[in-house]
Amino acid sequence: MTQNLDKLPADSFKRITIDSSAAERISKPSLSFWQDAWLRIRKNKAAIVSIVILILIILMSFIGPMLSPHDAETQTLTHANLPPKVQGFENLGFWDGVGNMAGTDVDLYELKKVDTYYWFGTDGLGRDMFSRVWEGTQISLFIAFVAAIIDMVIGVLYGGISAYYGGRVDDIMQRIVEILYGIPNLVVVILMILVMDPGIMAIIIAITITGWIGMSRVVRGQVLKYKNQEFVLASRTLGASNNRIISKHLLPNILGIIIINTMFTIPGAIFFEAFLSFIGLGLQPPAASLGTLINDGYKLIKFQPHILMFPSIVLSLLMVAFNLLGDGLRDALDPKMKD
Amino acid sequence: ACGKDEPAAPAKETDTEETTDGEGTETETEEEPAEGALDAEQILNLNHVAEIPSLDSSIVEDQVGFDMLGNVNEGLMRLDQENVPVPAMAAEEPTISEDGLTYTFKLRDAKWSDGSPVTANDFEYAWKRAIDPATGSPYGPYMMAGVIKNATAIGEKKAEVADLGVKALDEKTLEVTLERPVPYFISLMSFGTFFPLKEEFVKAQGDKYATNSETVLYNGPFIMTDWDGTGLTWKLKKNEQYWDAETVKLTQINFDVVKEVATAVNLYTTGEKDRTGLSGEYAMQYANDENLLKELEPTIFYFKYNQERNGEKTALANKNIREALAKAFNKDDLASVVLANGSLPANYLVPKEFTFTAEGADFREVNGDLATYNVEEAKAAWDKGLSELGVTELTLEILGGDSDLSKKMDEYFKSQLETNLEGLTITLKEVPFNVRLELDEAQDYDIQVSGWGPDYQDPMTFVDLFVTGSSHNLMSYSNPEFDKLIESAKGELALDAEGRWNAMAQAEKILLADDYAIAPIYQRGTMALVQPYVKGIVSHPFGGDYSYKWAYISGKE
Amino acid sequence: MAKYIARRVFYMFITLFLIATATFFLMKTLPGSPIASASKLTPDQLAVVEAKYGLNEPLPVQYGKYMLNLAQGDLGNSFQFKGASVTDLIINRLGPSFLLGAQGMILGVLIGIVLGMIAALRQNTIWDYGSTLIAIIGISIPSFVFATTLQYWFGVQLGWFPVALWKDGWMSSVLPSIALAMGPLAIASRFIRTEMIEVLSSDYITLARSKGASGFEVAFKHAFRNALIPLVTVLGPVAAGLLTGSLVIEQIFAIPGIGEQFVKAIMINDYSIIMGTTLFFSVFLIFIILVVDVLYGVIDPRIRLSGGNS
Amino acid sequence: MEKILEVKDLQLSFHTFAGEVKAIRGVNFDLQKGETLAIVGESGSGKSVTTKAIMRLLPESSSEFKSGQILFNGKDLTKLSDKEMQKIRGKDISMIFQDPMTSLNPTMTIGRQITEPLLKHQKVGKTEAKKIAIDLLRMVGMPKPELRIKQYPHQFSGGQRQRIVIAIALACNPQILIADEPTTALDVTIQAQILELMKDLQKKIDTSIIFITHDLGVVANVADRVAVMYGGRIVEMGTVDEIFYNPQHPYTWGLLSSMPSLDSADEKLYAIPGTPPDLLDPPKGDAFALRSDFALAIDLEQAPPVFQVSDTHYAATWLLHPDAPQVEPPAAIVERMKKFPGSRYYEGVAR
Amino acid sequence: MAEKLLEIRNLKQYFNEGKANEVRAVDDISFDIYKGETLGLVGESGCGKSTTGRSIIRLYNATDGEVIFDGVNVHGKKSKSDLKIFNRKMQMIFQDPYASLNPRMKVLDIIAEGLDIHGLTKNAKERKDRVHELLETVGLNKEHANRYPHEFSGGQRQRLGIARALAVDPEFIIADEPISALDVSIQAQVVNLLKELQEEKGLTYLFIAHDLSMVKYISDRIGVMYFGKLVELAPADELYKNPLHPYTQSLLSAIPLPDPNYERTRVRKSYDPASHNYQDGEEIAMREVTPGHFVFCSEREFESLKLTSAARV
Ligand SMILES: Nc1ncnc2c1ncn2[C@@H]1O[C@H](COP(=O)(O)OP(=O)(O)OP(=O)(O)O)[C@@H](O)[C@H]1O
Ligand SMILES: Nc1ncnc2c1ncn2[C@@H]1O[C@H](COP(=O)(O)OP(=O)(O)OP(=O)(O)O)[C@@H](O)[C@H]1O
Ligand SMILES: [Mg+2]
Ligand SMILES: [Mg+2]
Repeated sequence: MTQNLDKLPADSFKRITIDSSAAERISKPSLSFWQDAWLRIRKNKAAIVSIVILILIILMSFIGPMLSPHDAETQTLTHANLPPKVQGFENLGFWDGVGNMAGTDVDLYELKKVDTYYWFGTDGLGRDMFSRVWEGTQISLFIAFVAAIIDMVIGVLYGGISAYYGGRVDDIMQRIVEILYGIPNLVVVILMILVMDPGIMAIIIAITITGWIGMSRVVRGQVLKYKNQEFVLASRTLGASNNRIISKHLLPNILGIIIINTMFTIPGAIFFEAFLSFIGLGLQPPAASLGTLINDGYKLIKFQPHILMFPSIVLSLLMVAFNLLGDGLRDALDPKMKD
Repeated sequence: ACGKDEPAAPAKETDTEETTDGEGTETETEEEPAEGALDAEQILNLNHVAEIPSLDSSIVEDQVGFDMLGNVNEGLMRLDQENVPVPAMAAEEPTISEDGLTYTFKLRDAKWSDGSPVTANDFEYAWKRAIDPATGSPYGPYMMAGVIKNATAIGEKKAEVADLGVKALDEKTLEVTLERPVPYFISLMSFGTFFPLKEEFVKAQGDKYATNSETVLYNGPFIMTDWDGTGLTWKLKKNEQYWDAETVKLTQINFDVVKEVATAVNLYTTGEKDRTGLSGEYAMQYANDENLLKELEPTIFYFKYNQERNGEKTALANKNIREALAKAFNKDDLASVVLANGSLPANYLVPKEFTFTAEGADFREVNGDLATYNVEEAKAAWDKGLSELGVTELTLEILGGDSDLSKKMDEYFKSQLETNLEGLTITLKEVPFNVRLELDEAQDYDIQVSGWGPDYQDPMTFVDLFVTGSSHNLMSYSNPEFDKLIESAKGELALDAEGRWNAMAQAEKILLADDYAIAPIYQRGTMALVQPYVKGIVSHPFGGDYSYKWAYISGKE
Repeated sequence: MAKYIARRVFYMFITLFLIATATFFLMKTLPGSPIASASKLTPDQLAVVEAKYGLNEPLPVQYGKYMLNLAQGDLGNSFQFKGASVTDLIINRLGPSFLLGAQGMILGVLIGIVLGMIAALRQNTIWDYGSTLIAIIGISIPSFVFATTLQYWFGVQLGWFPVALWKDGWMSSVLPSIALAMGPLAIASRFIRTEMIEVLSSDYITLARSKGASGFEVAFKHAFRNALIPLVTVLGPVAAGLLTGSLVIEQIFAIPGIGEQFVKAIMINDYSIIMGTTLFFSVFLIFIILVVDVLYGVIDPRIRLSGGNS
Repeated sequence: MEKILEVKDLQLSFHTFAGEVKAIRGVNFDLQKGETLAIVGESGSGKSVTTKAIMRLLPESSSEFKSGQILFNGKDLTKLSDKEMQKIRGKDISMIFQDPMTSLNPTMTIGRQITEPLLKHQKVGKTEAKKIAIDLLRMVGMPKPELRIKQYPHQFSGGQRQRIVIAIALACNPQILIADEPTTALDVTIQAQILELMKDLQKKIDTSIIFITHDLGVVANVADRVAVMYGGRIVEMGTVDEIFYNPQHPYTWGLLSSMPSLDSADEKLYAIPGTPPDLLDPPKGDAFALRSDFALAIDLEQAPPVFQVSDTHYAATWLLHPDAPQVEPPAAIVERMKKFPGSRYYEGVAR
Repeated sequence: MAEKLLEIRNLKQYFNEGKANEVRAVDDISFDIYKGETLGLVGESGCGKSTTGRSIIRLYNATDGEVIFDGVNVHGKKSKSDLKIFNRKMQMIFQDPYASLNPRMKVLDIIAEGLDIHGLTKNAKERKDRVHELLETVGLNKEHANRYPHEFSGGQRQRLGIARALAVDPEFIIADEPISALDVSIQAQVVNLLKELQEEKGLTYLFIAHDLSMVKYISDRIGVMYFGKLVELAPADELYKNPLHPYTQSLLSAIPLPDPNYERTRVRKSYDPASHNYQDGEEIAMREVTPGHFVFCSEREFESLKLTSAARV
């Protein structure tokens, strides 16, 4: 009331008619759920950094072996056990090819008369670790992705069917899960690997044999939650078929959770593969995964740390990135967490 | 004992890599220590790679078991510091009949750890128990068959256990009848399976016999304590009842099972353990360590070429192919870079430093190197072989062990062979040991990396493997000439040391250099870190790996 | 409640029966023989040894006998350890495994809860990022690398704890427990963080604050217990995860535990030990799940009184 | 009458990932001792935020206090430390929330939840506190309080839980009770009980109540004075009769005429068109203009000042400006105005 | 009276039948709905209103009883095509404007869902036009078609729900508390819309609500439910003026009205089910006290109710 009301022009007080439809206008730009989620993720620095790291690692797992002048398989025994050496770093005191030889530090490249560069050094058979690390990454990722996808498919189907059809079906299917849940998965995994011909497939099957249970529980919970939501009921009153309800209503809504869960299965699978390597059930050479590389390397930690270090760094980066991305996605996609 | 065929020897695990067992110093031949040099505390701290599965001499079939058995019990003979069999429970060398078939042992006055005397009957009982099918002894029939009279027949149920060629003539006299003359029979007497068992005690214990340290009787240099039958820890204590107790200096040995080499090395570093075996990776890292001890074992690794798979001849039935493969990989690099654990490249089957003539000449001097690495010859043979087979490409599978070292080695073979032999593709199959056995049994492989350690101290333990129809010749190799040579060495030449020696050498040559039936790879070496104050541990080529009877601590304080 | 537990126990037996059956047949399809010296023996000799262990009988008979013995609580004798009963073996080795598992779990869960609380209460600050990072690193480094590193630094270099072996009483359990704790730590901290954040935004927390409760009281008196409830549900799987860890940790620290024995038994086809430990692991796991469910009721009054009908 | 609370020019924003939400854009009101002030307004108009701001319960990380004062007995609450504020919460000012199902801690016995503020703010021992808690429960009409005090929230029905929440809020005889839609989630019959209970208790302990609701029926029942909020502002404020029988703001008109009365005939309800303003980007001028049938040109330019209608009655609409044209309110409003002495349409004794 | 569109005969809907936690959500109720009318259903939370609605539209399989729609029993066995026809004739509007629209679908697809399922439009253009038309019918415009539900306010969403139901041209709509989640100022939008549509298209409604003033405004007749039973059914005005069942009386007396003067004098009655004092063997049923006014009562009560009603007239 401090304003000077007298100064207002007379026509200020003309009555105007407002188009009532204007009142219904939505001024905000239209954002789909996914666009909205993306906006949220974009605000999450950790998730963005993780995405970048993952993209880089995945890219490198394909082009890495090509970047290096040495391929992953060639064994040059005279070049065995060389530490990393990178062009341009020779004088900086690291990455200069100096390594520990039976307790003393020497320039191993000079000693062995090697005039090429191994960026990540070489292993005991003189193979280029740079190429091997990236190829190992590729295989680890492959195992993890395939395992995660299989887990996802089985888990979604099982959980979905159990929850959607409910009643007896659900009862029986859940009893089965309850029983499976009581089986120590490690035991099954090991037995399965031994029973099958060793190799990538065996590992993937072993990882997925009980791995899908987690996903199925999550999916079941979600489907139970959504199947009685009013929008699904609405669709049913319109006469929608089960297929339609599942594909148009349920799946799109639980997709977020499925993705989040998968983001946590992938690192789990990568990790489990590494564990299998440790107990001697990992990949068969010459195939190498991050797990087998780390397993080879951890014994050399004292004198040839590079053999452990690089695959470990990549593995840890993958683990951290997938987990942070998973967290980020959960914050962005899971409405429970929305503020 | 190695490799798949790991026969006899107390299974020193067959795998290349079990280098950890490198406990033990090379036959240290030091003389009795001057009393003054002994430390007051004579306690040794050691680790082992595996638990003791059993201490029952009839049942033992593994490396650790035989190793412990050899220190807590004793047979008629014991390998001395030079690995020569010397009388132990026997008071003196046995008398041998003209035909070489009857051995008569006089026993010395020795006691069991419960104070009762060791009698000839204890031997008769033990041996008969070992051959009795009801016992289910794996080594009894294996060691006795073809050696002790009627052992084979008992196994085939054609004779009674009582008919076994062993008899206690009186309390202190044991008579052994052989099936045929066996020149190395004396050395067998140091093998665990032939150790005595006190019948009364064993029967009293029943099923519980030797399932923990309380339910065994000891007659060796040490007794075992604190072993619960499955645990990771146990102790050996000096056996005061032992006939030669005054030679034994150690009062106690503490054993712990440490399966991770890294852990074992760490324990050694902190001084908790006095010795640790090293695997290749660690051997490399400690190459210049002054306490590094290298040993050469009489264990040989070789490619076994399967000539017939699923009833069909394989490409390996072609001699040229076998030759090519045998010569196409660099064994020197393999031994020095890939294995890097003191192993030697092997161009032979019968190991170096294993058997000697009476004059002390190594068996190896007879044949020298056979089938050495030679890329030119390999290529030539390869081309010839391929054209004989009418193909330009071959894919072969290498069946190997699943240890890290085996895997690394297999990768090396793959790379070498594929590089040197054009048109060859190698696939690798790496499986646990007992799976390998099964595949071997079924002859379901192309090339197998096999290993063998001796069961007794004679070249025969190696060459005998490949006679036609041998249960170890699971590769369809057969050469009548070879068979004849072995047969004669076992038969008519049994008592002719030199003729026999030459026949075996001839056989080895046929096997390796004419037929290329197998391709030797390397003779295993082991490396261990040993604290300098540990002295006098003796390592043996077969039977138990180490004797601590003469070991002592000097200079620890 | 009693009825609920009875029902669960009934399921437990079905589960165990199925596990025993599945393991039995799976195991029999494993390549290889449990008799270590098999290759040295002639078929006749082998047959004798096999007969001793009952391996020569038809599979269904072997199965029937096994199940019969099992019903009487007899897990049979080990192949590897001649004459040793599997039951004794497991009992002998239970102590260390249990101590490590329990310590690892408690340590991990406690630290995890603390980290999770810090992260939730200081959401989106450096504290949050720091504790999240610790948690993630905990599950990012393979346990064998982590354990070896611990052993080297705290055992060899600093000498604070025994390098390995089960000899120095409780001190021997410190490093292995820490190594085992990483998994539970990571899971607990992330669970608690998520739950705390959610609980802190719930109405009853606002009500508590409107009563004048301080930040501390709100976090610990009101929010904490509610945030704990979902964590309890994952403790079962976490405990199962410890089994995985124990294989590695026990081997690296040379500890006479159950896990350490398991892989070896599989590799050498020691059927009795495989069966025995598998069943033991299953019983343990099912038991933990049951305990967790009961615990769940204790922590959450809503479940306690309505009785379980899940 | 004595003012115990005075909110002056309160402005408050939230920072969300989408931008700044200007939730409160200049709110002024006061509260007298012993009175009930109802705040009505549509969803999102800032009712809850206003009261939470008084209690300082807004999330510190995302909310920003822009300006203004909240004077409680002359003390500016915005200036207090957390510690000092904790002493006021639950003791001098307490609160009841909308959803009785979620506002009790599921893992704590209700006894502990009731005694918590007692133990905290009043120097009483545990047994004493328990006695008081039982009395409180009895006071809010809970049967067998001695037994029920040991039970957990899930063992109570919605109406009972809301009684418990009220008991908690009244435990320390607060000077101000803020009730944020305390009955919205309840059935009408239970709502009626709760409202009666609150009125009874208010008489007993002479507390002032800020009562937030959507429901004009409830307002008519409980309020002494009413504040109507729209778009983060109070657009009209007056005694309950002034608001119901002589409303001045077009939004209030809309609100009142959109409710059918039990005796209203079949004619169409008046509906406020459109949707509430987006506080991320509040419209220029009068936030309600776009939805109003009585918009003036100036509404789109300049936010209206607050005009005083009577001693107790204020409204922020340009329609009250002397230059503004006389407009005819909706029929239902005219009906109402007919009952109010002093209004244009009063049909009683002429002015 | 007009023609019966729907007859509900002894409808029962039990959940978890036979188990300890059995809930008799709808316990033997019967009523008719006439073509073109709005039947309101009120009662306190959990009394079975929604369940009644959902059983009628076959979202639940009724435990017992019949729902006869246009002469056909809805719960009888049906072919797929019969079901489809039925699905078009009967539609539902839901309570929660947030939960009733699939957050992952665009408005266009939400509204067109019925069109798609029943193949009512031939091509994409026609489909779009129809959706635009429907949007306009409910007072929105075609720009809204490409947006997602979360961008709309509650009232707008509720109107989207109505548009979706209208898409298949139903004859009968069950509106399950369509306004109770809405802001007061918005409720009128929806109620007006429903009324308009009814006039335009001759729709029949079952209007479920738990507050009475709106129900009275929109309904021709009102049923009052209490714990799974229908306790009173009467024309709207009659029910208000002359509530007979004590529960109805209590319900009516509890509603606050936006009129301070009225509120100052309103007296609340409370209902105690024990007050009926039903004896064993007494048959309690719906009885028509005055024409069109049914009350759930015993014979004894019926007589006295008849007397008091007669006295009033
Ligand atoms: N924590 C928060 N973060 C961001 N925005 C918020 C927050 N709390 C409230 N708002 C916004 O502030 C505005 C006012 O909200 P407020 O809760 O006060 O509305 P209200 O009038 O209480 O509505 P209702 O009747 O729905 O309770 C809304 O636009 C809301 O979105
Ligand atoms: N699927 C179901 N399973 C078990 N019980 C149910 C189910 N659906 C509803 N009920 C129960 O049936 C009773 C009636 O529920 P209904 O939803 O019909 O009530 P309502 O009158 O619509 O209540 P409101 O006003 O809260 O919507 C309630 O006690 C409810 O808990
Ligand atoms: Mg609010
Ligand atoms: Mg309902």
